[in-house]
Amino acid sequence: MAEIIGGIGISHTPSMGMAFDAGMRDGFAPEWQPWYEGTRAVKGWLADARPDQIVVIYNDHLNHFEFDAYPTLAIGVSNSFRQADEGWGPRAFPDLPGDSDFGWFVTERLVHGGFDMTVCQDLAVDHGIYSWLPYLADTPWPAPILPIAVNMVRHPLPTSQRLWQLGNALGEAVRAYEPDQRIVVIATGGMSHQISGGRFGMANEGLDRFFLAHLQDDAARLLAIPQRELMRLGGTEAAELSIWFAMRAALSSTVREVHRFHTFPKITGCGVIVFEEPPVVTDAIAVGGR
Amino acid sequence: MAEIIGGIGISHTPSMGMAFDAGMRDGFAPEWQPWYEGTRAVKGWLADARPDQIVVIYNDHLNHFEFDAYPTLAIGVSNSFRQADEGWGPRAFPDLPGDSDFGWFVTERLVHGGFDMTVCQDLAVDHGIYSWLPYLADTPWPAPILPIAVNMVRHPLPTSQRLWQLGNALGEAVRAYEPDQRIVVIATGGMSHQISGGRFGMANEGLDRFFLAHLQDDAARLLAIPQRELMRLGGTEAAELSIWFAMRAALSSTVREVHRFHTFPKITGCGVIVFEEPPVVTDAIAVGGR
Amino acid sequence: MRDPSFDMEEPGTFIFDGPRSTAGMRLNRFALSLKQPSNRATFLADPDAFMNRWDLTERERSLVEARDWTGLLAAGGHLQAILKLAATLGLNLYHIGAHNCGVDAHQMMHACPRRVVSDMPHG
Amino acid sequence: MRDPSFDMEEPGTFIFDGPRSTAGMRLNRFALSLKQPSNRATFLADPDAFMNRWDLTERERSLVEARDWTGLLAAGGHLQAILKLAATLGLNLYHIGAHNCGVDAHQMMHACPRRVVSDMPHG
Ligand SMILES: [Fe+3]
Ligand SMILES: [Fe+3]
Repeated sequence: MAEIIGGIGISHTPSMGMAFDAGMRDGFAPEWQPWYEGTRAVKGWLADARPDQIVVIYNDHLNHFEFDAYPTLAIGVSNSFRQADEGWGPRAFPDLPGDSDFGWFVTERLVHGGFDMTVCQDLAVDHGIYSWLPYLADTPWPAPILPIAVNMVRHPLPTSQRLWQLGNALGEAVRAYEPDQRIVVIATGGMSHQISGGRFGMANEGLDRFFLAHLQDDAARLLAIPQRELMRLGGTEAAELSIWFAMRAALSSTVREVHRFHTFPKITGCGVIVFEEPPVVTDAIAVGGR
Repeated sequence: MAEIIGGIGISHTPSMGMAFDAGMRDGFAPEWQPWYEGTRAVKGWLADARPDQIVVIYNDHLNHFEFDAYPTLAIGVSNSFRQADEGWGPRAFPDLPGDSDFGWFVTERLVHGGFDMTVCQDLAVDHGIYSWLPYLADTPWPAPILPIAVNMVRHPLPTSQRLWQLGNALGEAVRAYEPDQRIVVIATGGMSHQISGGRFGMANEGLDRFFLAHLQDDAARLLAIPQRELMRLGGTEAAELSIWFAMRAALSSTVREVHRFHTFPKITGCGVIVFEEPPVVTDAIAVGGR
Repeated sequence: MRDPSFDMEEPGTFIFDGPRSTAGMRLNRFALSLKQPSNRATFLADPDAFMNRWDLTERERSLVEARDWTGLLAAGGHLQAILKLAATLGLNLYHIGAHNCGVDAHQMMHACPRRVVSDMPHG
Repeated sequence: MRDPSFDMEEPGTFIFDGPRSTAGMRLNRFALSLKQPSNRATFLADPDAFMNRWDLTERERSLVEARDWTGLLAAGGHLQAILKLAATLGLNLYHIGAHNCGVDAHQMMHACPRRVVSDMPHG
């Protein structure tokens, strides 16, 4: 049976991707250097984890979906996912590989479990994934990716509680997958930031650090913060933090944080956290022989 | 506050629409005459109901959505919905009016209630609605329509239980709508039929009549039939019957059937049923003063 | 033509599930494009060129050329998509059903509705 | 430029909700079409003709012509869509934010991140 090795929560921003490209070419700008260095250990962890599949819960920014049909939850089921052209041409990275067999398996479990997924056989992925992936892995990309896209552009947004439920169901689905595979679950969303209006550029480092500090053992405390309160304290786009709950809920209660980092390069709080599941034997006892 | 006046369940098929057009021009073909007559009382009921809004839960047949992004549940929020061109040009009927204020209200309730709607500001509607609507109302169409589309073309399908939950949430949402409006909820799906494979054309009148007979007071008994069993007994497309649960669940437990009719013009079981809510005073007592 | 039975096996019943949807991706995109009148005209004028545009495989092309409706469904074509292809060729649902059942469209039309009686209580 | 506060009112904060999405439907379709390089070229060559194609109202057109980023957001433009318009004109996110805050883009860039301290426990 497949097992979940661990999970990662990480911010994304278009500038993070541009800073990477420029940094690899000319060296990193001083404000981005810490992020590059802070993510290096995560890259090492992911390499050691040797995942067979990577599930990524992210959000699109009107780069693939449009308002004519904007899904609350979408899942990409394909053997390949293009990079979205956000209007400046795609960056020099290959398509993401996918595994449609795994995708259909998870899709069936989710839909039959009451998640009303929009199922996408064609999906172009924007900076929601492409901005940070090059920090965490070299090409060719190390494993097939199963992208799950969450609406964060138009209210009503799915609630934090709903995303927690999604993570729970996702974890169960993945662990029911027959092949002996190692799965990593990644959630991505900017931490505090707001990119429009008079509060443009607001940055609440306290909120971000509070979130990172409690995600492992006191997620309930974070879940109790209304999404609107996240937006009030951290900017409208801080609502994306609720995506991280889907990753946390896919993991067991006995995960251990093995890495945490936060910095504020410019507009968006850039944080990353890595949780590792205890070895399977321990885990089987800890979660009651699941 | 808005109140739900009643609900209708009705079959749809492309041929039903073509038979209507031909029938109004040249008189109805003998196999379609009963359907035309059997729906007349429903047309009368709907006129008397004077709805301010009509919610329609239906399914698209690859005429608007495609597999590249097929939603499990979609809601159309617009002031107007085009007729889909199914490949033979649209029929001579006007667009469907919509009420985006009502649509957004219901959408917010549904999404915050854990339904992962794909929200469509542009939606072309196929025979799922257009085939029967002309039997039930003259043009100009009597009220704005709020279309909710359910995936019935690609497995996994949403379960009957999920559609029941959707109906429940929909009923609650509608009744929480501030304006003093009269709402009718319609669900549509072919009854028994299968339109591919060696069982092409199979017609299980017993199943259809059983379904119609129990929908008012013993929906639990119908809900207990696995979707796959509906398909086995009534043909693959009989799964569309599960859409009817969303209508039934939007109504109260004290509805009364005021009309029922079934016939088999050709391939698809054509049934219609009308439930009426008791007058509000009674209803308020019956459902515990909701 | 055998009476319809209560089972869910092929070739009596095709279930359009995920893996089938992946297999039929090209076929369905091609067939659904025929909803547009301009595509129908282009296809009819030069089927090969049009099918090339949709990256159909050799096998998929020969299924289309042979009007092998049953084969097209087995290869991942969705009935609702394949129906657009049939319509473009001047055919209809009964032609597909007839091919599925090994009879001609006229026979099929007269056989419908093909009534079955199950042990379903009649309420 | 006022420090960011902890409220959710305009013009400090625009919430992109359903009714706003309905109001901004034309603007957003227009702006998102600019993801395609060919549309960017067409727009730049003849803005009026291109905006006509997307049925923009008189008022929406003048907001575009005036590069009134704040007005465009208030009229229902989504930041992510309006950003495509800015990029087409050789501008970036900071130009929009600067206009929202009544400063110039250079000032805006240097003001970020605009740190706020809330009563959020620091864990
Ligand atoms: Fe984001
Ligand atoms: Fe149907």
